[in-house]
Amino acid sequence: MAEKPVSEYRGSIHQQQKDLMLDWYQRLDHAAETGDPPTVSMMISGNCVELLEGFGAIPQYPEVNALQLAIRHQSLEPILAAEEMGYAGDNCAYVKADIGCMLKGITPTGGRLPKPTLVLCNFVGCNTYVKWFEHVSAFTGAPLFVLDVPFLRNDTPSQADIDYVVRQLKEVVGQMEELIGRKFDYDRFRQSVAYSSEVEELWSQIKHLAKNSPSPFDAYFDAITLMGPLYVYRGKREGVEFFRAALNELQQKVKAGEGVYDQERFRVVVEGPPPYPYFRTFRDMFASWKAVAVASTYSTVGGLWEFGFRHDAKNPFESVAMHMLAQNVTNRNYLQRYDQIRRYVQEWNADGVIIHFVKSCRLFSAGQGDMRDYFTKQLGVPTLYIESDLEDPRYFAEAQTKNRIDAFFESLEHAKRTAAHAVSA
Amino acid sequence: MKQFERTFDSLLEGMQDLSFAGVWRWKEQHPGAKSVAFFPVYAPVELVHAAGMLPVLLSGAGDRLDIQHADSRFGSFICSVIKTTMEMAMTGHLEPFDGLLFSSICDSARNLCFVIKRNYPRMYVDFLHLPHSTSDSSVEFLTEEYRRIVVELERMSGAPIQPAALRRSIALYNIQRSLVRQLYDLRAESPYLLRAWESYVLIRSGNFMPVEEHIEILKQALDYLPSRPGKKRDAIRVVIEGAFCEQPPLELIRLLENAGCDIVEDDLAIAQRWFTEDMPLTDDPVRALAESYVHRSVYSSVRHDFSKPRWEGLAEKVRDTRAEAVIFLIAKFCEPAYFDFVLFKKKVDEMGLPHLLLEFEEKLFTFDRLRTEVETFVESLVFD
Amino acid sequence: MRIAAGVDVGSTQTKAVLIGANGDGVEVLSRSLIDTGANVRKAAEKAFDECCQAAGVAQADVGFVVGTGYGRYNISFGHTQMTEISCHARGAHFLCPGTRTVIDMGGQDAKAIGVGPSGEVLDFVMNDKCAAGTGRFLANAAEVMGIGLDDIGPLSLRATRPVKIATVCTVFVESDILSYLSQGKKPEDIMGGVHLAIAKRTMSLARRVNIEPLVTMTGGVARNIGMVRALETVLGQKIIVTPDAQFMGAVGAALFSLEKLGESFESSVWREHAVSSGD
Amino acid sequence: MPLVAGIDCGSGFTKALVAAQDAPGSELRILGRGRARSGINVDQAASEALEQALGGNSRSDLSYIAATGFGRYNLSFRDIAITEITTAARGAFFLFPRAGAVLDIGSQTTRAIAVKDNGRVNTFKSNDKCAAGSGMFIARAAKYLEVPLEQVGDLSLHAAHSHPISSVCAVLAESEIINHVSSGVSVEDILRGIHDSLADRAGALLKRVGLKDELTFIGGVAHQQGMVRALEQRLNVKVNVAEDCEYVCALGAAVLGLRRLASRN
Ligand SMILES: Nc1ncnc2c1ncn2[C@@H]1O[C@H](COP(=O)(O)OP(=O)(O)O)[C@@H](O)[C@H]1O
Ligand SMILES: Nc1ncnc2c1ncn2[C@@H]1O[C@H](COP(=O)(O)OP(=O)(O)O)[C@@H](O)[C@H]1O
Ligand code: SF4
Ligand code: SF4
Ligand code: SF4
Repeated sequence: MAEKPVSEYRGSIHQQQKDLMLDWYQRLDHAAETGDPPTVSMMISGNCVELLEGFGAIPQYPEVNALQLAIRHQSLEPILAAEEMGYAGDNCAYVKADIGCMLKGITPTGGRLPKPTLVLCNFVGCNTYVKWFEHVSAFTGAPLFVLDVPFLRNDTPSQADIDYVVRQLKEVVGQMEELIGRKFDYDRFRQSVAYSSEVEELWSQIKHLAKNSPSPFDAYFDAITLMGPLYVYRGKREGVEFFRAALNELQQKVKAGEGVYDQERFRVVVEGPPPYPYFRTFRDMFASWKAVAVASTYSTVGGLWEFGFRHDAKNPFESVAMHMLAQNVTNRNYLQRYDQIRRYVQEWNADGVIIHFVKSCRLFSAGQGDMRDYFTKQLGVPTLYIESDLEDPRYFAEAQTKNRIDAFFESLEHAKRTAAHAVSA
Repeated sequence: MKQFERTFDSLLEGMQDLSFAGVWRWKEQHPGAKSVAFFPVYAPVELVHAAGMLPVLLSGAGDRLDIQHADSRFGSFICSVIKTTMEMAMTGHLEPFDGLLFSSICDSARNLCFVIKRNYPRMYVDFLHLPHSTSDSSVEFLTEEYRRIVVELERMSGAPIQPAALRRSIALYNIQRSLVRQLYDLRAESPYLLRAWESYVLIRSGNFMPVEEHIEILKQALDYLPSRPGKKRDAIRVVIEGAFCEQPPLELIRLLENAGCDIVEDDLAIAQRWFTEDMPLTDDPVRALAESYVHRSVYSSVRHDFSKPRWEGLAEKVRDTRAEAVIFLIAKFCEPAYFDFVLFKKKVDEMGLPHLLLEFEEKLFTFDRLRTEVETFVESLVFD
Repeated sequence: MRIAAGVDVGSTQTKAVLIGANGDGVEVLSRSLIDTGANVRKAAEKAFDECCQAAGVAQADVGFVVGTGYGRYNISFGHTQMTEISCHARGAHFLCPGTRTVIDMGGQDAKAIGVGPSGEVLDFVMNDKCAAGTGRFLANAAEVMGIGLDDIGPLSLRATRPVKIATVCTVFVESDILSYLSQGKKPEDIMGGVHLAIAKRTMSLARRVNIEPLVTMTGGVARNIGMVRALETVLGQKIIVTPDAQFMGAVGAALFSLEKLGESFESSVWREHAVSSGD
Repeated sequence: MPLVAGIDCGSGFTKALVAAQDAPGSELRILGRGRARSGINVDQAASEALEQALGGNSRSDLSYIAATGFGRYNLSFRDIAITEITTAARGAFFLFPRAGAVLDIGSQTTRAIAVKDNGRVNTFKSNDKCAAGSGMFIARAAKYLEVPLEQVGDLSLHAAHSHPISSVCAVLAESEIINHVSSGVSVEDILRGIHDSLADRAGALLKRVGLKDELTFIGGVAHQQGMVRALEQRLNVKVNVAEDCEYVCALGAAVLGLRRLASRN
């Protein structure tokens, strides 16, 4: 058997991101022991991590824990534990894995996790978030604050929407002052917002590098590696340094004409979260066709920056509100997502779209059939639709998934060959 | 009595009529007037009414429409009300409506809103963000959100909504809600006079006719029912929880009753009992509407009030109606209901109350398995 | 004459086809059909062997073999593999020129394929992780009712009041059928109901691709006239079925083999891919 | 001495059991059992089964007939109809009063029942609409592997390893089984793998209703020793199997029938 094409990018930033994340976990472990620094549970999507900087607090992301668990093939046990308690087979498995860990005393990260000082539900589109954090709060007794972010009904948020979120952000600050017993450091907050905008600029440039052919990195699989620091270190100097190094390294690759594969065959846009329990297997299915993701919607869960948005230190609260309201994929409406993908296909020059339906997540998946319809029928973009889950290993059918991916690339290959044929004839 | 049965049959027919003949008739009688359909759970029908339009509930097609197209838009693991509603759209069943209103109940319903918007670009399709929290800033926000809807409605009707008209609408709906409350009280007191499936039809059918008509019907029913012949039966008193959005087949509600349950409380047709008190008639009725939503509405799995947990709401319901058991009746794939079940169950267990979880879909042709489960449940409570 | 083969190792049945090409054109030389059974590798060998014998061709003279179907990686003698999706599209394009949509119903799955003017796959969908509403569903129903597989289709056509089938589970459909039988429902109405239920299910899947005429049905279930008619009714369109419907995947595979022999296009990706995923 | 009959009108077979109580308050005594293919006519199958169960007694000696099972409402000569879940719990409790949970794996359903310490049902859970994990799954696998159903239990018991089945679908699992066979996995190992995965599924159901250290296993699949072992090992509980496990529901029906009779008199 010949060697499998290797797709994974292993530059020095890979190690750097590992170190950064390890450091974070150690700080959480320390907080579990000593209560310092204070921690706030928050959701990745539309997070307002800059606010925490104003208190010297650090975030905990249950989603990050859940996905770590799944990648390490350890998600089934806590999922089953949660189902024994009454969670349904069809509830979001992220929640089940998280709650299951809590009940079973499993620590997904290896280290301990502190009881959060505040459970801050930044509701941005996902209704499951509200339930999830309500349950966490009910089971741990940690105080809960629901930051209600109006869903984006139109293309841009209204002034009423922005005012509403800003008011609530200030309420959160008030509540944290009480809980943490420290005054909010506005200057530090503003500094953090400034760091964020730098990180965002760098990250956006990185994303645009994928417009090169070959693309220096995979904007789905590799992007996920870079997303950890994006959420945890966005509002920090370390974050700026990390992303500067990442941009540098990838720019070097572009200069040298290096891509993910020695010969890039297909460029695709991927919609939907990955099947973490089969992350490697899934990636290999793309690698065997030398297909690279040049863009993905999942990498914009935390924030959507490649189209220009930056946090703004001059209007820190408003820009945080704006980010939560309009600049992350989950709080944007479905049609805006279609448009985002359409732009990727056109501007990043992709051959097709791959829609990964995950049963856990209705936010992403409800209506993906229509999305598929839009791309195949209205735009004529080849689109593949596959189903599995992002956390629950019971929903991954390897042979079927592979069959579909093979068939999809076979058809793209065929189309390319006929096109080439038509030109030469 | 004959009169009641006759009215009842026509109500049943009206509420199951996918051609919405009643809506067409109303539009004929009111030339130029519009009709706006709203997806469950709650919608500010008062605004629609005050705009001179007919608000109509849009909640799937039950087992009356085969799904042939919608599956291609909404895949696996999505509840059936989403799919049948999509199917209705794709098969021309939404023609009678000039607008559709969705709200922030769950992710599936939200995405449905935008999918329909894409496929029917000429229709007014809007999404209402109902706040997930209960602070004063939520009232502030919701007032603005309602004003946004008001502007849209005014644009459609071509005439402004006068505060006086809105107050009149609110007053009417206050009457309707108070009659519905009376009906529930009657049922909880004497379940043998009014079966749950009957009261369900009486109430739910109000979503498909002008509120003025519905008020008359409710009044007549309340006049007649206390004198209705009927005798107490040996049954357990149960509360039904979880069917706030997608509705179970009528057959299933009857099945529960036939298996020996007196349903003394439920969250079916919850939108028609949304406010715990009459809405005040103030100078700023839009604000009153928003305030009532935030501070004076019932608990529900799709409304979040963190000052009072929903499970306490359920506990109160149980106590108020002296129920002996809770049946969780949950639509398959309804995530809000699934999540709440966990915390509800915890509470109900603490109260030492027996409970049963049943999942349903709009389309059920054979009820054998469900019947067995309900009967077993009843048997476990009555056999010694 | 160049001779090429396609072997379609299905979950239920294994099909092999030999085709030959000379200056005048391409023709199907022979076909064989056997049950896949427990030993996939053997089934493939046997089908190929029978096919060669039927055509009177020595195996060594077959220039190229493409394997397809769910057992394609178990073919010991195949030169490369392709998915059945590409093969069905290709076969239908060849045997039913003008095909724009393929509905393939096999033993354990159902697919719909959008086909381009040169036989390329534009789009496809398949059922998932559940054998509900597949050929097996029909086979089971036939077994429960004690009717031969060949007869269920014609029987279903006589239905006047088809029953409603609630379950889609291939296994549980048995009890639905039994309970209808015990209610005294007529066999044709039950079978009519079964066919209609599957047709609706299949069409709701198929509607995800652009269903454009000509619609060609392939796979073993295409031999069931009742199913073809039921699909036509639900779709409201004529469906083309050729006697070779069940062999369509194998025919497509054989055509790809022939292309390989002629090396008409540069297509190294196949081989590379085949190596990387086979064992 | 009143005679009662419990009749379990199952989808495959109808089972009847006749019992007597010699004196009020005394133990119930089983007089006979009978079994007949259910077929289309419930009354007919029930009469046939009942005839065998009556032994020497006559139908007119019966004071009470309790029907249970899928076809319970179709039995015209019943005094009462009780669900098979209630009767399963009663029957199991009668036989093994210390077991707090009952697992019933029949051809179509898998059910877990938590039983209170008076034999009443506490909670229960059934599998849903999917044949994965039911007796039918095994029956089909046996057919594919060409082993008689009666030997499945033994074969699995003698497996050296457990070869897992990953497919969740009873139908699609067949191709997986075929694959295993063709790659040389022994029939024993495959069967054991099936039993193990069924035990895991059953375990998940059982844990949802509450499982302590003892379990009574009923339904046709309880005939399979291999399944019993799989349950014991994977769930780490004591598993009781009644010798005539398919009569447990009929027994439960008879027990309840007797009680109704007593309360009537
Ligand atoms: N004569 C026939 N009449 C009706 N159906 C048939 C007939 N022969 C085969 N079939 C159906 O075709 C199915 C096999 O189709 P096929 O396309 O060969 O499937 P696969 O490729 O999955 O093995 C069988 O399950 C059976 O239901
Ligand atoms: N003698 C036996 N040996 C092994 N397995 C058996 C035996 N009899 C029945 N079974 C298993 O039990 C299942 C039937 O269980 P049963 O409880 O009789 O079903 P039901 O009551 O639902 O008809 C069969 O599918 C088979 O797997
Ligand atoms: S539903 Fe989706 S977005 Fe929401 S928590 Fe689950 S995976 Fe995340
Ligand atoms: S039934 Fe539940 S999941 Fe479905 S639309 Fe209603 S709230 Fe959403
Ligand atoms: S429902 Fe039936 S056909 Fe579908 S997965 Fe389950 S066993 Fe297989």
